[in-house]
Amino acid sequence: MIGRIARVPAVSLWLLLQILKSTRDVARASLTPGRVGPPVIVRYPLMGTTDLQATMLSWAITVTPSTLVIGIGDREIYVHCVLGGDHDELIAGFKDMERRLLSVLSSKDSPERSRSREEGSEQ
Amino acid sequence: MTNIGALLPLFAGVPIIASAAAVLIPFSAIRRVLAFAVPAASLIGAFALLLHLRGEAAVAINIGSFVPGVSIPLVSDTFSALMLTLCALVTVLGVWLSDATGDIRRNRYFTALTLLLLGGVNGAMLTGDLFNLFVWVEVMLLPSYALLAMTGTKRRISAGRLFVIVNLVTSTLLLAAVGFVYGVAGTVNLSALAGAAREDGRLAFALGLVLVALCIKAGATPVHGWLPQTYPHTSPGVMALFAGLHTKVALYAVIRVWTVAFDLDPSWGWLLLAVALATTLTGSIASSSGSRVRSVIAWQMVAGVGVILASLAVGSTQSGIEGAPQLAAPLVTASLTATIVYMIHHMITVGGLISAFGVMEHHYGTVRVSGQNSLHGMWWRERSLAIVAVVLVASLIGLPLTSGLIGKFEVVRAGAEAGGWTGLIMLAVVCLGWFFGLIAMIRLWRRVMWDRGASSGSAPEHEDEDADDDEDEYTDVETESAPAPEKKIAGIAKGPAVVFAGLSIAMFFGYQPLAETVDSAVSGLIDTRGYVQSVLGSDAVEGHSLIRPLGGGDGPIELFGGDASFDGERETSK
Amino acid sequence: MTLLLSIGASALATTLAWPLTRLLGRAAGWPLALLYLAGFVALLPEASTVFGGGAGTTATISWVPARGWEAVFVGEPIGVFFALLALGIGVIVLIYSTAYLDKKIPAEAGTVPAHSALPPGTELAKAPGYAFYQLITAFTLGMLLLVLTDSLAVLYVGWEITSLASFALILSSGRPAFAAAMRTLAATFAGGLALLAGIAITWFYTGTDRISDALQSSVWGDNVPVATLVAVLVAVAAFSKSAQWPFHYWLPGAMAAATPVSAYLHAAAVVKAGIFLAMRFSPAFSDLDVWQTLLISVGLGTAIMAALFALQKFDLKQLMAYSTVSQLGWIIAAIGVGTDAALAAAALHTLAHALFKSGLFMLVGVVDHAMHTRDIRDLRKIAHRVRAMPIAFTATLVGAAGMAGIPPLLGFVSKESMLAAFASLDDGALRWIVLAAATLGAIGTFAYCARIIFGAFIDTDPAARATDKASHASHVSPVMLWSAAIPAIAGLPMVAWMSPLDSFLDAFSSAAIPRSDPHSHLALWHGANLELGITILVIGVGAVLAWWRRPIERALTGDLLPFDGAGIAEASTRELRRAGAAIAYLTNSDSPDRHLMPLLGSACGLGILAVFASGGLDQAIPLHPGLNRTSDGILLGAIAVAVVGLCTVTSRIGSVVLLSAVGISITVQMFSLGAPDVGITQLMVEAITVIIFMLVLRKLPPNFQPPSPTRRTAGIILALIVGAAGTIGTLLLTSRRERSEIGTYLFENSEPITGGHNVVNVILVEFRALDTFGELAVLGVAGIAILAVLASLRSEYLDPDVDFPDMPPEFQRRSSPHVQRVFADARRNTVPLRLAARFTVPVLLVVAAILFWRGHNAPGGGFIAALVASSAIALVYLSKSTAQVVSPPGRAPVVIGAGIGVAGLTGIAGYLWGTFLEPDHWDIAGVHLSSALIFDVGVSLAVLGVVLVAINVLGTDLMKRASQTDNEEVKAQ
Amino acid sequence: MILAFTIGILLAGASYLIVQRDMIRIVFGVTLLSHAVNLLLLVTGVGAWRGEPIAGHTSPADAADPLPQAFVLTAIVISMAVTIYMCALAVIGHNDDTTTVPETGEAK
Amino acid sequence: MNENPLSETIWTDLAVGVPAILGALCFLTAMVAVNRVRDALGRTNTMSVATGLGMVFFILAAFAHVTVEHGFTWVNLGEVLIAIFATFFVVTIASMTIARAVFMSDTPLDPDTDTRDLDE
Amino acid sequence: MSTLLAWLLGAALVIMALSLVGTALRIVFDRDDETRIVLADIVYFSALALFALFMMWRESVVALDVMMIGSLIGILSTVALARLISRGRR
Ligand code: NA
Ligand code: NA
Repeated sequence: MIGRIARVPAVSLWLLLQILKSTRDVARASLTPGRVGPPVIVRYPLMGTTDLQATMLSWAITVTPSTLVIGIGDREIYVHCVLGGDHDELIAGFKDMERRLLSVLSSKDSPERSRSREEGSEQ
Repeated sequence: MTNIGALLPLFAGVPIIASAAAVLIPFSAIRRVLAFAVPAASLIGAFALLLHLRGEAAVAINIGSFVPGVSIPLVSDTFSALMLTLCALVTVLGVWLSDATGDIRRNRYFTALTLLLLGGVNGAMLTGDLFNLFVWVEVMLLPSYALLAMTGTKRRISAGRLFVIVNLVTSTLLLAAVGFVYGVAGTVNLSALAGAAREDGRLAFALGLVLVALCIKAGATPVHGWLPQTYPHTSPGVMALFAGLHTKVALYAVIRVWTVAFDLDPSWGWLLLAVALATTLTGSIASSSGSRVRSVIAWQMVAGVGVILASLAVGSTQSGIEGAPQLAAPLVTASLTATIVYMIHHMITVGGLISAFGVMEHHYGTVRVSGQNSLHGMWWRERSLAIVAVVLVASLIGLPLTSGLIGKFEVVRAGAEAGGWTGLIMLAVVCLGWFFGLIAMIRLWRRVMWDRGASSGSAPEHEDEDADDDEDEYTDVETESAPAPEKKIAGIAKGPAVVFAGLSIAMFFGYQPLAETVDSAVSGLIDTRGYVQSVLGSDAVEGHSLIRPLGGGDGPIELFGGDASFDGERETSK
Repeated sequence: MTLLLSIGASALATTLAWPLTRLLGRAAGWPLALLYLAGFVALLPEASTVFGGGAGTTATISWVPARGWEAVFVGEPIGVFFALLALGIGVIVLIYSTAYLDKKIPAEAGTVPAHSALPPGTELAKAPGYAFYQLITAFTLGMLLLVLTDSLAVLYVGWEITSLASFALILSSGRPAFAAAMRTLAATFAGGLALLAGIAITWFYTGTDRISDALQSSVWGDNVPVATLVAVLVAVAAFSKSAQWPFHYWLPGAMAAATPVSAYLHAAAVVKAGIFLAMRFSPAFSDLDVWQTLLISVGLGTAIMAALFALQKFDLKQLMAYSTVSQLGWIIAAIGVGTDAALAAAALHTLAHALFKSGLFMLVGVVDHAMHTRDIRDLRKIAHRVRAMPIAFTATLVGAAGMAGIPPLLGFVSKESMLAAFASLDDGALRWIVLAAATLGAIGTFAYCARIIFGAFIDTDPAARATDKASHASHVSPVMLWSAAIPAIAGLPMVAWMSPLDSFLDAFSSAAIPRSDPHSHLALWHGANLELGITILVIGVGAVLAWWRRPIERALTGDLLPFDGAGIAEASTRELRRAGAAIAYLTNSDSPDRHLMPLLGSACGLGILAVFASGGLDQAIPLHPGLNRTSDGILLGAIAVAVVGLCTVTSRIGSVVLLSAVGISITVQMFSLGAPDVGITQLMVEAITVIIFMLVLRKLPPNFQPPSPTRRTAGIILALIVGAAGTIGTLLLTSRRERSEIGTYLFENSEPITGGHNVVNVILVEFRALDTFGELAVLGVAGIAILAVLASLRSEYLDPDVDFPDMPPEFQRRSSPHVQRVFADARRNTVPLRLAARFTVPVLLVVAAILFWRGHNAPGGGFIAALVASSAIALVYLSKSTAQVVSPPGRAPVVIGAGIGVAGLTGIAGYLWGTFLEPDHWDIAGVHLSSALIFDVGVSLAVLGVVLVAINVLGTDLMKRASQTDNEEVKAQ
Repeated sequence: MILAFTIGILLAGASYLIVQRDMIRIVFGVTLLSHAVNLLLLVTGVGAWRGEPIAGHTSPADAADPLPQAFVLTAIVISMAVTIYMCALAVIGHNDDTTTVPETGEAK
Repeated sequence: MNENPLSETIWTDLAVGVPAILGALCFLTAMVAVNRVRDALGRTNTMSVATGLGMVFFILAAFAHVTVEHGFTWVNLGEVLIAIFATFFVVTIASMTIARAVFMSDTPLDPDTDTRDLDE
Repeated sequence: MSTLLAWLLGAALVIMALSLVGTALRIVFDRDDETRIVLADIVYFSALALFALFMMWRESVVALDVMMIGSLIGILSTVALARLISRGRR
């Protein structure tokens, strides 16, 4: 528990960084000539199981400029990425993000954390 | 309590609290009792106030007992007490009519809305503050929006929309005008504005805009159309309430502002007169058409408003008079007398007509003057009520033994006092209006009273008229699509009409006490010092200008005639 | 006193008429006649005084002392004469009625079924119902008031009563009489208004309500325009009553009434009221050219015209009616001549006419009763009528001869006098024209009189001669016969006894022409003079015409004039209706534009007038310096763009967005004007209203209807005008003064007086708590209003069941079924929202509580707090996955009621320590508390209540369920 | 004075909208109208002084006139009440065209 | 009112001014981006630059300003934290609601959008 | 207020005004309701930002209150407008 709380600043900082980076990307894409995008809509299978986990991930994705959660299913979310990008890279990015969030949002021995560890090690 | 004025807020407060109670109380019987009891109490209170005011020019209360001029004053002189009495009376009778036609029983919130309406009316009649007047007008209007849209014909929603929009825009205009008054004068206290419109052209314009808004609310040309377009679509009881209260509140306020702030300014009288005469003609001519019984009456309301305003305006039309109250005293007196008397007469008569015809409409389930499924044969079927209606029709066109003749005499006296072309034109137009009114009433009489409809064997006369009638029946719950009921109108339902007609006749024979009261009201309107001093204290200087233009470096002007209480401490009236 | 006795007798008769009729049926006429007789007798002493040249008595009944309106009655020759006439003829008519009316009086007039089947023109009302005596006595009373009063007000009252009574009498004849009754009313009412105007002007210029004083005023001589105007008005009034051109049309129409009514109308009452008026006002106008010209030309013109009409008619009553019109024309013309002799002649003819005409009318009734017809064409089919009705024939002959002016009857004497009056005119040419016209009229009179005699009694169709139908004549009661015959033949003995009339006429004419010294000398023989010559000429030519009556009758068939009065009246009524419909059409729309355009127009119009016409706007006062800020400019730009967009977008959603843009800019502007409370309130109101708009717009079409080019153009013009007016108005009427003293006072004294630092809030709950009280009532009742209106509608209309649209096709196209399912899952997809709400709602509520508490000292207070709390409620509503009510059914009105009640009772509680709504302050445990805080609770409750109602009713199917289930509990919402 | 023009533009837009057919447009027009009047009321306090009228926080020389602000508060709330009511009227029958009569019935 | 102003230095100016400028730039970026992307979904996506990030900058600027002018108070800090929470968290979640509504509407997507995940 | 801060705030104001007007024009000229609703959010927060800027020039006792309340209720209009797009569907 204490460990999870201790991770909050780090995760927050990381998220802030993501936001700033992505803001820079959006600014660059829209302030320079050439096409913005093309966008891609990605189905991302959730690792987390609780409402809170899904909500927090969706929020984190959405608060990051250029990505936006447009729908939430039982075990999946749909993300609109305006700047486009490679499908699998995007999935991987979200997975990274979810893993970080889960490190705060769920206990070490919870199934989603273990699944996130497994999937992380696969990569 | 030494200051009887301290009780004035109850005229508005009690109905509003009772309205809240009516919202909360789940028992319809108690709500019904409230619906009658509160207006009756208001009537008694107003009458007591009227009696009290025989010894005093005016009573007032500065709400919250703050410094005069800062507080909102409620103030009553004979004129407002008279109007309060009449409005309460009309409300009692209107509620009676609504009860007889089932409005109260069918609508859970009818009582609450009606009582709030009464509270707003009373507040508007008592307030001595222009912004507060706006608030009371809104208090009066909001329940009216609902009352109009929840009772009556199928077109009531459409009419309700129109009513809301026009009244709302007018209220906003009123608010803007009040804003301008504050923008120029730095106060909206009517007593502080006494005579101010005559002294400052910009203030005259701002207050003129107030008058425009009020005239629109009263139904003056060219913004008269909403009235006949909406009133006939509500139920008879509600229309009786509206007819007696709404336009009259507006007229009351017009008279108040005109006498206090404009001091009957001759330089604007001609404009008011032109508007008034146009209103008279418009209303009376248009009342000869109309496919619904109550739209004819509604147009007559417009005409009546014209006559009332014309009576008021004609008192201010003699140009070149300095200090009108002194020099043209007979004219001003006659004019204000005519205004008030005709207004009283009109409240009674129109209320009665709506009651009489409304009960017929309700009972026989149709509102139409002609064509298939029209209201007809009332003379043969409902003789006693028809006779009452005849009395009221006679009253409307000013025939003897009714209040109509009294009103007519007073109006004519005002026109005669004015003399010259102004008086002549005013007399001519008003007489024409009455004549057209007669023609309209003849048509109503023939169609509603005399024609026996298709059942008499012969085809109804003048089938060619009213080809443009729109289809709308009075879809009352009990009588919907039912043929003429075998049962005749119950005696209790005729009550309001009978009382109104009785009042009209009583006003003819017993005009003397009313005339004395009106005289006292008029003297209060001419000499506004009593009104002003009751609000601002006895030191207040009449007609003292509040306007302090930029660069007018002659020191601060004493706001309220040097009232010492202005330096901070709350004045206690205890 | 005798005057009052006489009027009293008549009033008593009016009062007793109804019960007597119920009691005695038609025999009620006898006691009533007795009362009339009493009234007549009571008047005789007065008559003998005034006709003897003495001064009459005066009696006053108080009416409205405050106005100086008193019922003053005066014995004065003209009035007394007409009063005697009314009562005297009244006695005879009442007696006649006892036999004429049906034995069994029906309860209702005009309900006799047979009437509706009768051809037009047939007499309808032998059974006029209970009202008959009632109305005819009221009629007399009105006449007595009119002629005996010395008060202009009472004169008018009497005048209108006679109008009303005659209208009612005609009307009571039944349905077909309706049009005639209405024409009568319209004509006499119009005349009445002319009289009223005349009275008003007289009143003003003479300064008195007394007729006698007014007539002696010097105004009539000094101020010719005024005198002329009043003369014309009085003449018009007199013409209308006396059925002179152009009002002549109503009288013959009135023949639908019962015979006694006709007789009375024509002989003694309504039409004589006009004569009376002309005579009574004669002292004022006799020197006026316009009076003379008008009366003579209209009188004689009417006389000739009516004579022609009379020659044309077959219905004896109609013929009689036109004869009346023509005889009255003579009298009017004579009054117009204006000399004492002329007035005397007019009076004499009035008397003679009253006698012979009432008799003749009743005799027509007798003929009708006996022969069951009064149409000349039908009568001609009945032989031996003279033999059947000898007395009636004799009386009719005498009466008609009197009307024709044949010596030695009273009618001859009066006609000679009138001719003499015409001959005495100064102006040569005029004199001859008048005489020629009079001769023509007299010839016509002679001819139609002959037509009456021959038509009623003598002429018989050849085919009918052999039969003996007259023997089938019904029995006519002697009462009826003799009461009809006596006045008709009264002219004969009177001639033998004329000298008493001389003094009457002298008194009369000196009353009418004050400056004269008349010496009347009535006689049958005045020597061979012009008048006699005319009479001989008239009789000669008249006899020829009488001989040629059949050819003339044929020649005159058809319309004599291209139009008739009734037609004109009808056409003008139609035109009036058309004008009325046109006026009504202008505003006959529930669409607000028709009403709002003039509304805004008049407001701007006043502005234009104020600026250009009055010059009252003093522009020398400069604008206050330092009014502008950068922010104003930026916001102006934003607002301008948004407003223009709002006016042009056709999408409803787009316009909500733009409206919000305007709203939020306004909010910032309010903050920048230093109005934090206002700004926060506006911010909250914006948030709440957007939700309301959403709830409403989702049920409305996605796009507005594109305005028609006209509407668009009109709108743009209106917008430009109103916008300019608003700008100019603001520039002229604001920001040109120093601080208002009230504002300064409030700022400086709020804290010392109330302990509150936030001046605006202190104003709201203390200084101007009454405004706030009214405002919260408005707010609360808005919720009640919604409930009340929607509860009065059926659900299928309120919220029609439209098939909830399927998922948008584009969405379906781009998504697989699985994806569609995922997106359509509202519960799952609103999870984040609910989570957010779970955090936000408590925060909002705490914020609301703080704002409520601190309101007195910092921006906040009841309104703002309640609005913040409302937004929490709205958030709860929005974040749910299904549309659910946010408060239990029936709760919202309770909240509203409680809110208004709490505020109101706080007001009442003010009486405990002061007056209504007076605040009080307490320090409880070191905390400053104010009664204003309780008041503010009421304010908050009202706000909450209305938001609850709005969301529950507009946002859920609460009302629909209520009306479908008839669940009272739900319905209470 | 810039605000006069703001008021003018709001009034112009309001006038245009309130003479349109659709009730909702009219409601929007009325909303603009009340914005205009609310601004007008604030302007009547003379826009040269814009200090927030909080005693003890703002100097009297700088403070805005508090009375018009109280007026505006009252007016805002009233127009919110009426706006809500008008919206309820507009939605009846799912028809807000003021040139036609909405299909309505009466309660049983 | 806690009146404990900080002394104004260039650092206080920057503490107020820089977040303000940054916030304004966020809004500008959002405006441009919103104009550049081709569908409503894209606009929903890019606007969070302004509503999320830009607003936070402005809130910080305001907080800095108030603190500089009147001194630090815990109440102010609490208000600022609530405000940041509201814009950063709540408003972002609200934009997901919009995004879903936009996606479920008839609005066409940018035709170049890669939507293969939707076809499964 | 120091010159530097005035310049900074002035620049911020100009940028905000630009983006506000740009957004507003886009709302007016875009035919697409969904875009309009998205932009409405930007306008709303632009107004709050403008308020923040203005209040830095002129004292306001409610500066942070408004930022807080404005942010808290921002969700209301956003969700309400989203519901408009979906015509009430949740
Ligand atoms: Na994003
Ligand atoms: Na308003």
